[in-house]
Amino acid sequence: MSATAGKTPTPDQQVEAELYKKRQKIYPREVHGIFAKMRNLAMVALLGIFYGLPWLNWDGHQAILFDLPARKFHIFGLTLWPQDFIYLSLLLIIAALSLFLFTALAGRLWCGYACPQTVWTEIFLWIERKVEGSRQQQMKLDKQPMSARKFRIKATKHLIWLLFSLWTGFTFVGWFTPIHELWHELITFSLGPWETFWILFYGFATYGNAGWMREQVCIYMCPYARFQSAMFDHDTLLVAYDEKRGEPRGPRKKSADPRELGLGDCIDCTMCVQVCPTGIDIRDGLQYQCIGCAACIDICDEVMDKMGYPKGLVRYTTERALKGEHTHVVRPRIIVYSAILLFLFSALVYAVATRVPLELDILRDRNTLYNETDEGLIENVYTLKVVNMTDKPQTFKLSISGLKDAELIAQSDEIKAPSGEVVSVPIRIRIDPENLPSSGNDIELHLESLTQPGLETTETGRFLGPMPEL
Amino acid sequence: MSATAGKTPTPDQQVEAELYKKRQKIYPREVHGIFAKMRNLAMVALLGIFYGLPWLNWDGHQAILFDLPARKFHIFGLTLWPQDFIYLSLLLIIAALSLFLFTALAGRLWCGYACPQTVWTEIFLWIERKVEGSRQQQMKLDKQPMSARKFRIKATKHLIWLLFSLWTGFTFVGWFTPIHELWHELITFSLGPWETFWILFYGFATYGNAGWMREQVCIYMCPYARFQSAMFDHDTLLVAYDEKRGEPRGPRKKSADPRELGLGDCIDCTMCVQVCPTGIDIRDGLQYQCIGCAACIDICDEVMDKMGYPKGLVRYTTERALKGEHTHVVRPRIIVYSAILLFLFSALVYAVATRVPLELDILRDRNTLYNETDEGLIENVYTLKVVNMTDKPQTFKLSISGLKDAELIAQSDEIKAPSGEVVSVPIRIRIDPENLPSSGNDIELHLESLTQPGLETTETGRFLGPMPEL
Amino acid sequence: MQKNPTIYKDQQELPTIQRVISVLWPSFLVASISTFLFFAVFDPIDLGRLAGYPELTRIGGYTIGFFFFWVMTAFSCGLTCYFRKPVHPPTIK
Amino acid sequence: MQKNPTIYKDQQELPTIQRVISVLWPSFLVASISTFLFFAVFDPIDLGRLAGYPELTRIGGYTIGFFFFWVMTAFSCGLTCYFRKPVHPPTIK
Repeated sequence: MSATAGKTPTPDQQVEAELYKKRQKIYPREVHGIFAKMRNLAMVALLGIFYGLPWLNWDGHQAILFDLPARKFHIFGLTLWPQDFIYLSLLLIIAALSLFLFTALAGRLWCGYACPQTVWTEIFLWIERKVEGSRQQQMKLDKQPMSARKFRIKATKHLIWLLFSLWTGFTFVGWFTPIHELWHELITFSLGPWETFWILFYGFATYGNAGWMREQVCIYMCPYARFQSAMFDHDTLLVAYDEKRGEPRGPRKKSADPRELGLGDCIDCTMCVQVCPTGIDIRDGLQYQCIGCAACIDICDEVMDKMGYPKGLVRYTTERALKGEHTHVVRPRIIVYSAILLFLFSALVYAVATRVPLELDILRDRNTLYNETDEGLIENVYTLKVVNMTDKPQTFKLSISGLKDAELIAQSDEIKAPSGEVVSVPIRIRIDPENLPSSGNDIELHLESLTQPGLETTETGRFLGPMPEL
Repeated sequence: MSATAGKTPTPDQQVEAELYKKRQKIYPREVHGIFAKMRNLAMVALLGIFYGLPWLNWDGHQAILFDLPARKFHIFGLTLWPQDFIYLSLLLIIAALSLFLFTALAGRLWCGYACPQTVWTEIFLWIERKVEGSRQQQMKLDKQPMSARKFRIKATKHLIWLLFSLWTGFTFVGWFTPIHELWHELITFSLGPWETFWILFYGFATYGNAGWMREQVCIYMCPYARFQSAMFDHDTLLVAYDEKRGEPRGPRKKSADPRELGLGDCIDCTMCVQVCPTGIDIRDGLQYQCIGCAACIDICDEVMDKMGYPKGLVRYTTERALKGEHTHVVRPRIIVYSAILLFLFSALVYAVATRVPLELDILRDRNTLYNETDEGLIENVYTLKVVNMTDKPQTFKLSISGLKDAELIAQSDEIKAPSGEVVSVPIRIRIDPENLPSSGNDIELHLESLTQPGLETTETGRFLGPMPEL
Repeated sequence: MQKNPTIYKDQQELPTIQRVISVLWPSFLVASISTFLFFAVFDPIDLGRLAGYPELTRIGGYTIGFFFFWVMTAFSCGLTCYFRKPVHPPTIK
Repeated sequence: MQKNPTIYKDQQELPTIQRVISVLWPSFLVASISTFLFFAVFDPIDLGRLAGYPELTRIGGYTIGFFFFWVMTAFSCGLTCYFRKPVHPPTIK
């Protein structure tokens, strides 16, 4: 974000006054147009996913469920256990990096179209408009003293907001605890105290953030907004006012020729300010508060159309393009981000694809190195930890290899492990000392599911014995 | 701290410059006198306690040992377990409140005489003086360019500091883990990694705080210094310069009569500034940085003596006394603090005195209300939790009362509990339904030590049965 | 607005909403991360049993853990604001 | 010193030592309190066993716990400073 020459240098006092001024409520005017349509589409799609997806079932269970009470995550056919922690971490890193890449390419498009704060504020604004009417009607209503009518309208709005928020809270909890059961508990008034708490907590957060805080969340709370400028460069897509074309701004008759009047294309109708959800004037240059939602583009294009001027006085562009240069999409930082992303994503896919939902740990008994049996065999004692990370109970068969005539002694021939549980199995291995090449030898334990063919794993352990006599 | 008329109003610029200035090293001049003696006495006593007490044994174990590895605290004859958490919390609250009371009475006497930061800084300053010489010699040395001699002196100082710090770290860890064992591990080079880490960590903290940070710890880190002004009033003891007597300050011959010269008693020798460990000028009025150490009192008294003037130009006094009024020691806040302290202290003494180092919890089996045996008796199943908080293993005898002919069935007649452990004991109680007055009855379980007579406790549980037939 | 604000005053004049957010919000974020990391290792059921509350549910354990972390981090964020206040001007008059 | 310092600059000009202390010191204090409270309830030996490190000593457990708390609280204190920076003046020029 390099210097764009400001027409009126703002004195420090004004800046400070700006910093400290009491927040004034912003009444964004409703806007129609291509970007508004895209925004609405994104909103409907994202809200649809949020509210709808938890209800979708897959193979007998909730398709996507970060099942906290059961400590396992279902993502369609895949079930992750706490042991799979690394996948989730990887996924979060990929998500963060994608946002970086996206920001370098398209600026704050994320903010304007996909950020939950924007999406929920949009739906709350939509409710507000349905109940209170247009921008003018809302401003008029707020200026009126309290009356029965005003109270009724305000109460209606807040009631709808609250119900919607509670439903949001319910859905949110439904991502983390089976939603069908939750629904059943809700309608039978048997919701657990903790579930109730989190529904209310998240519901209250939604109501507060989308109903009251709104753009203040972006300004004071969003960490992304604060460092995104570091990811901007001259080739980043942003919403900008074409100063060269627009200035000097000023009102005029539709029939008048602006050139004759010495005016630019901006008719100073302030519509771009009225539609802005964060209440800024895009004509002042690129601003920290601009979330790139393009409401000002839509409305300005409409005005330009009416005036018979070409569209695009406010438009998506880049700093380079504004200067009349060519915009480079492929540039070093894009390549670096993409490469890292591609690598991480491949790693994730590979890891998930080759993941064996079975773990075998071999723990040697720490108290003795080895025993000698009455028959002169060398015995080692182990505890095996078998983790069954599949969705079904499994029966496993254990076998041994690596040393000749090794004898495996366990309580039972088969190891039964319930779904998602860790089973401890004490075992003994006995070997004739003649078959031990040295005092420390590798043995291999092989675990194979009898229930689910192909589910198997091999782990190497140490077998200790006396120094071989030469 | 009410307004004391300042002679020269400080311009904002000067205040800001003061705030931002780079810290300059303070070289406090050595001072002798009554308060210096008291300070040295306090220093020797406190360091003696810190370094000596862990080596003291009592009844076969370290007298005071907050034994973290064993999770029990020994305070002479008393042993506290995690279950006794409340005593320690109470003790900490009492300590904090005592500090409040003390501050209201005597201002920052704590800071000047007893605060670990002051005590360790004093000993580090003492070492510095022994190695580098007097204030003048230190300042001269620091101004010199690096030389073999300077390097040798500095290296010696830091080496002594570091050794002393490491010994401090060792002693610190010795308060929390048996110091004799720790010493043995140290001299056999078999210290555990965690113990080594904490010795280094605390040693480094001592070296940094007492060697380098010094008064900055008081200014930036001490939370007490920041709110202590709230506990000050006009009757609080503080170090003050008697402005009325001292001003106008100025140098003069010893033989001269100050009255004739139009001077006060202050000869402006700046000795009070040179001895101050936080580098302030006490003649500027009461200051945030003043830790009430009275070094300036000692030196000024010495100067006054030499000049043949009465002592006390700088002295311990109160704001009220400075104004010529009478100081009230007993005042509402003192009474309130004392009353709360007395109450908490009594509570602690009572709680410790009546403490039975034995706990019995009765947990009912949650799956069934009651069983009926073949003989027609009503049976309830419980799990008892017995916590032996004495230093010795105990054998307990369990008996029952409260209901007629109640039969107690346990695996063994006696319950053996090792020192400091929780033992779970499953028991059954059988009663003839004729002896049950109602469907829910109280029964009393009585636990009595066979090992240590007098160690006993009684707990009440619920015994459930059928509704009695009338 | 006062004309020649000292630094001390300036900090006080951050919008109230920002001052509240700067304490509660970072602590909320860090408490969430802590909860995620902590309970990836420990099962609240096990912890509940150790602490003597065998009937604690997992959701309950997560909630208690989260709020323990949040209270602690918010407290330490609050203290940071306290310790960032410029020290009083050298002389109290 | 600059003549007409903006608030943003002012905060930057706190002594470095105070800025470092204001992040590391309150978090240290709160981490100590957290460690005290947490391990009054849980025995690190039990936790080590749950986490799959049965050979962890108590001192080791306390240390890991303390540093986990300290890193978390220090991180959140650092974020507080970040979120307390005044937002950029409305117009970026």
